[in-house]
Amino acid sequence: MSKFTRRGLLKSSAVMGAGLAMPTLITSPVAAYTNEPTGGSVTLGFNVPQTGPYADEGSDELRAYKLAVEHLNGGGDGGMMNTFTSKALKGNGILGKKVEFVTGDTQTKSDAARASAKSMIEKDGAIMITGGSSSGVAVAVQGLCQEAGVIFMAGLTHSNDTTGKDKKANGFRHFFNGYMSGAALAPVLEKAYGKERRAYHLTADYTWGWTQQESIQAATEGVGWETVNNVLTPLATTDFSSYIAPVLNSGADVLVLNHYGGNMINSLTSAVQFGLRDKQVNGKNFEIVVPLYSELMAKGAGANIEGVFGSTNWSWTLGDEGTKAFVKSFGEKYGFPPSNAAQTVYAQTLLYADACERAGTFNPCGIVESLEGFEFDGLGNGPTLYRKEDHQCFKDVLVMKGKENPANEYDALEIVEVTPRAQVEYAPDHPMFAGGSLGKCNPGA
Amino acid sequence: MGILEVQNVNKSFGGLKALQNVNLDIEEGSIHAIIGPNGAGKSTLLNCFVGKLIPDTGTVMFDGHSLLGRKPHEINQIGVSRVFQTPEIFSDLSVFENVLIPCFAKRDGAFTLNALARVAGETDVREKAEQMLIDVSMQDKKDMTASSLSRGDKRRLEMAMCLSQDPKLLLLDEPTAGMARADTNNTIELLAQIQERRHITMAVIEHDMHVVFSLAQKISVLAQGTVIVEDLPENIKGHPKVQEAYLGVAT
Amino acid sequence: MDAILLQILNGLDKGSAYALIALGLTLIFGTLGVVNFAHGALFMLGSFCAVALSKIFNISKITIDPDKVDFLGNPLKVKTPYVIEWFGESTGAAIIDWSVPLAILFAIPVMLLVGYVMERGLIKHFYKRPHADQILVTFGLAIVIQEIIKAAFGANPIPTPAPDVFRGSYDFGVLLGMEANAVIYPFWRLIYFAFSTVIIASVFAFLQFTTFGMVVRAGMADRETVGLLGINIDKRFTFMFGIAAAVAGLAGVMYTPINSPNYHMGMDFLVLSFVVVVVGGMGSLPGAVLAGFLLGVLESFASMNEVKGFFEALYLPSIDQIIIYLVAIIILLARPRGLMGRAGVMEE
Amino acid sequence: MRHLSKSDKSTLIIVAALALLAPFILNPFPEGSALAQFNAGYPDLMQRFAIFGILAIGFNILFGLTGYLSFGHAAFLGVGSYSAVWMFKLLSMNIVPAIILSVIVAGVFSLLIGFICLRRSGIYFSILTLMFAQMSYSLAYSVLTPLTNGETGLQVYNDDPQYLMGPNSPTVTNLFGLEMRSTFTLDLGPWAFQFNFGYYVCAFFLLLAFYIAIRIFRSPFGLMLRAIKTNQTRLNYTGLNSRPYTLAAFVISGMYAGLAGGLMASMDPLAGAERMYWTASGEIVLMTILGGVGTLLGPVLGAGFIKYFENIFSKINETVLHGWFAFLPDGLNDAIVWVLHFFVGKGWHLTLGLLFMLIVIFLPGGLMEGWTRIRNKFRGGKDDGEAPSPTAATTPAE
Repeated sequence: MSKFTRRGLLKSSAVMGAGLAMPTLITSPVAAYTNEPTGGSVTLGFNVPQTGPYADEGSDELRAYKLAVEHLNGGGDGGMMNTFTSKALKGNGILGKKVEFVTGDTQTKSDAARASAKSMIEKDGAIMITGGSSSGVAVAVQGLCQEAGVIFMAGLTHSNDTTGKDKKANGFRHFFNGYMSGAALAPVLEKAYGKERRAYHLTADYTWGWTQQESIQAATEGVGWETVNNVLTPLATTDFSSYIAPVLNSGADVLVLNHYGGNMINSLTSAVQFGLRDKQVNGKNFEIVVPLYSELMAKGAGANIEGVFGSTNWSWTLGDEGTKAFVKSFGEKYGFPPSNAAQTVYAQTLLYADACERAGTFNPCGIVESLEGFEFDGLGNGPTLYRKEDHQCFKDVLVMKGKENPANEYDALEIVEVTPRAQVEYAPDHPMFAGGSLGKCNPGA
Repeated sequence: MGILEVQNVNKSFGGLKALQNVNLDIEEGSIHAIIGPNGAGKSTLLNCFVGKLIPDTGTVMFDGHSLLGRKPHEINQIGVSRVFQTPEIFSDLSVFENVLIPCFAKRDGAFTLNALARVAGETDVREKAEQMLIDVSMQDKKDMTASSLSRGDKRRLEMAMCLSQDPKLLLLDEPTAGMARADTNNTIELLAQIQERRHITMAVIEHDMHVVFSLAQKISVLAQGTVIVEDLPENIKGHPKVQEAYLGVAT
Repeated sequence: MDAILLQILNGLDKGSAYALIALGLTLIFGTLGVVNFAHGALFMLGSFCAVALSKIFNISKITIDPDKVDFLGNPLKVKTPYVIEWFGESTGAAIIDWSVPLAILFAIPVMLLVGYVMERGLIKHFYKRPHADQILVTFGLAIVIQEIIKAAFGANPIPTPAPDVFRGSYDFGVLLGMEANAVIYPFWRLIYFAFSTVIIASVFAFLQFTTFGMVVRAGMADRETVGLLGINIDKRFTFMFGIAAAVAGLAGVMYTPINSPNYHMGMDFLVLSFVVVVVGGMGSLPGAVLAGFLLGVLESFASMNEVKGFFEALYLPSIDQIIIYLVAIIILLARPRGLMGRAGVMEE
Repeated sequence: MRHLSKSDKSTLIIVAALALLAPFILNPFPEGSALAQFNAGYPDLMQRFAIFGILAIGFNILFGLTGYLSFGHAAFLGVGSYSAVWMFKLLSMNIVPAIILSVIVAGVFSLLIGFICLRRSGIYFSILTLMFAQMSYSLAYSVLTPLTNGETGLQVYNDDPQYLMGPNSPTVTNLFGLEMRSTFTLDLGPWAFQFNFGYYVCAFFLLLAFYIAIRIFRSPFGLMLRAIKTNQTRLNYTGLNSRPYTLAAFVISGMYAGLAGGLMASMDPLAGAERMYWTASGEIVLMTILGGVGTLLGPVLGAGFIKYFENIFSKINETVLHGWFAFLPDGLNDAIVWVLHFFVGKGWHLTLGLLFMLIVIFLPGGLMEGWTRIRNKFRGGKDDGEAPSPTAATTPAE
């Protein structure tokens, strides 16, 4: 299968029309919007970390993207396209054009991510960019797409800012955020550990860490907990022992780890090594909470996560039809169940394609219009709304717990509660999301 | 009054007295050799001249300036140039560039932002550098990389670099160390020529008696940290104290 | 009081890791004069010796359990590690449980070999090259080693816990008559500290008291003279490269239970270990060890809430991010060649 | 121009021609073809070639001439970017004030850091610069977030003051109205050549930077810097204090880095803290050594080499590979793709690492030495002053 981009097709036909013998000068026709597809295919850009600490997460996202493209083009068993409430997608690509894709490496760095997104837009003619596994990257690429006039469907990004102060008209987030984690976790924590708790926060010292900590503190204080201390830890920390050591003497009886990825694995491992979970403080068992979980983090932390509460966007262990269909097609293709990062990017791809179909165009402004306020179901998260005001999806949030005796490495987390959507909703002008504005959709060109 | 005056210099390292009450007086325009057996304190004395070591007591005056504790570039700026035991040249640069650098330094003095804008090879400086190479008969090796020169040529180049700054005093630290006989003789000849032509004061610290007696107009003999004899070469030759210091004959 | 005691423990523990890595770096630099940017990768390789061994122990026989189903509804494949098959439930499980300590035995020959091959195959050709070239080639090598490990084991950290008996922590506070839980410290970290101390002491003893070591030390001070005595110093230096690799590897093996190893952990340590070496003074083994412990303790103290609070009051928040660098800069400005460096080493 | 020697003039002209024609040269493969993957002639990458070229040229003035190996140069790049973005936020999207400020700020910053670090030499200097850069990175990522916007990176928001913005001013980066992103596409047969205004702005600065570098290399100042590298003792005994010279070189190369940073922000108005991370500094060192330390053209080549790999090889995925070898029988196709996939896409680091090793082992003088060798083979060994510096080339690998 040789890679024929729509541009190549256009040009070869143009040349034939003009006669092959003479060298011909043709300037590009004026497009209505950036990278308007004119051939028989449409190119999507999958921008995920392929090197660096989140490379495995990136690989998992790529698997899901490939599966989505296969399904969109009518291959495989159709996955969640069959359970999706919108029936606009027909398995013949998008708007009759075959879906092709290009991939890039974000390296989990804003600069590299933008370079790779730019090359997809400028060189490969990508009409939509999606992916990412950190908020810094998501916000940076979202800004770029807004300027370039293409749609950005965010991958894994949990910071409030993505759809808060850094929201953009061309950007959409399916994944949940720090506020939702807090809102979902607090009641479960209250039920499990009681009202009389004193929390000690360790927080990664950068934007995501701060917003998450703020969200969790507000939510837990809302159910009566007290916050003893919040200690900021440098991003580059690998050994958290010196931050963990003073926790036990601080009078706190819960440790909240606002860390992600390698930071979280290391801080949790240290906390367990110090035997915090075997101790009694204030007459209660000492507990640890990790507000944001991912399957890969759970795998990296191993047995240390047993009994630790956290939240995720989705889990393959859910029982709804959409989830079942997705897990089946993913599992049969790759041999293991998908992660929640995989699910969110798969859903984002389908949502984008569906919006194009419903709008009848690839024009970003048309897509923005058809995604804004869009209500759907069947993509694994129950009834979901793409809110018009901030382009954030509202759906149920899962509260998870590390399993005591996992049957295998994919079974490390179990669902404690599916927090209903109503409980995690907030006003668009909530102070944690204040500042910034969507602006106007930009079709570029 | 000499151009370099050393008075009552003492220096000890821990218990070891490296220099004891050293007095020297080097006359302007002369070649003055300082000799002595190994461990006599020659290097220590030299290091006191160039500011690397500060004597415990005593003074080292050059042309009315104290040399004590000065940095190398300051010592050079008041007119002292130095030839090292192993030639210190810019071995990665060409022979011509090696000479060009001291010529520029002589003309422009210390760094100024102005230097940034200047262009290499301005004619007056180039001509001077060419002349310096002719003086040491190295004009044909102008474009060679300095590191590829023979030991003797490296020494010549170093001499040319020192001379291009028109120093008042040239310090020579074993200038023929490690040289073949032919190179040694060439170097002696070169030094003699320079002395004849330019009347530069030279202080030679040397091991090799052949060199010393062919060149020096005055010789100081250093032994166990003190100057035991200071005299004309012909008087040094058979001096019993010198023989004792070198041969270790007990008295 | 208890907080200070805790941070001293922490500092010594961290410091022992820094010291071990810096020791290896200095050994290579001191003997061979090579700046080895791949040293972090050797540390990482050591960790992955432990990971590999635990994976080997977990190689399983797969049987189909027709009564149960997996997540796709297919019959469940049950995995039984061969070691359990062969040695029975309890012995087999114990072997798997003890894979980290056992990996020490596995890592020593592996790392010696890696070190030997690296020196003979690559580093040897770079003795006379500029340090910049050495940095470039060893950095390239580090990337290659990393990427091979990434291709084989993935990018995600792999948990490799210590044996069960070493889990949990020891209550020092009770020992000192304080109340319970005042000063607790994990067993495995105590073992790591003890282990590092023993390794450091052995390296010094080896260099100090064996003839081999004395020749190496003499060679470090003056390579030419030792060569003139008719001793084949190169062979010994190759061996020292192997030793340095093994020291880095052992540091890595023992570190696995503290933090789940991943393929880029070497790079995380690299910058810091160079800072340690330079603060200690290029080429000085005692300097490297001293600086390792010093910076470790310092880092721990800087992360204390009281210290952070004090600096925040001075409008210097997040002092723990930069304290090591700040102190290192001050040391280098006050002492031109670090704590114990010799003149003329890598100053050109 | 009139001060340049003949060979320097021709080098400059060649570089100018290459820069001007880059959209053609970098796009040799027709668009539909399988090899189009290797085309590098799109605006973003061409801009990066020029920007990192400037950075490496500047670094080479310090490292190539004086031999002082700074491991913290990325800090100046970062500082330059931040200042440029602040100018966009405060004034307008015109790149002129942004670039001026970024050069000035980077110059002041490097004067400060250089003043302290240059008290030491050799590896002590390298580690000091490394530590300063790491501190800058850590602080920019966290504490200085109000100034740098931390993790996300500093960017321009709609509600920024932008005091010089008129009602009709462009909202994207521009040079007095000419937008950086405006691109003219020339379709010539199956080829599409993109001429981007931003790229030509970068190319202009590259040429300017290159010209200044030639002037510095050939000036007495440059000679003194080379003298510092080869023998500081002799230079001191020539009556010169080397510190002001090294400091001037450090500041100049810091300003080059600032210019690169300013341009980077001008092409893409976002400044991330990762720009200052030590690996970014390391990358600059690698570019310079890879291209050829102390040569004029080498650093530009090295910069292009690394950026090419980062942007082109990382985008080759298995689907693309399968496409290339589709003509082979299935089994063979899969086997080849399986082998190759370790080296491209997510494995591009591996290829880069292997190439570093190969080049430094077999071409001690970097790419420029390779070039000289090839040329000598054809021309029978004439050298016109662009050979790698002798230090780098004296000892072959074995």
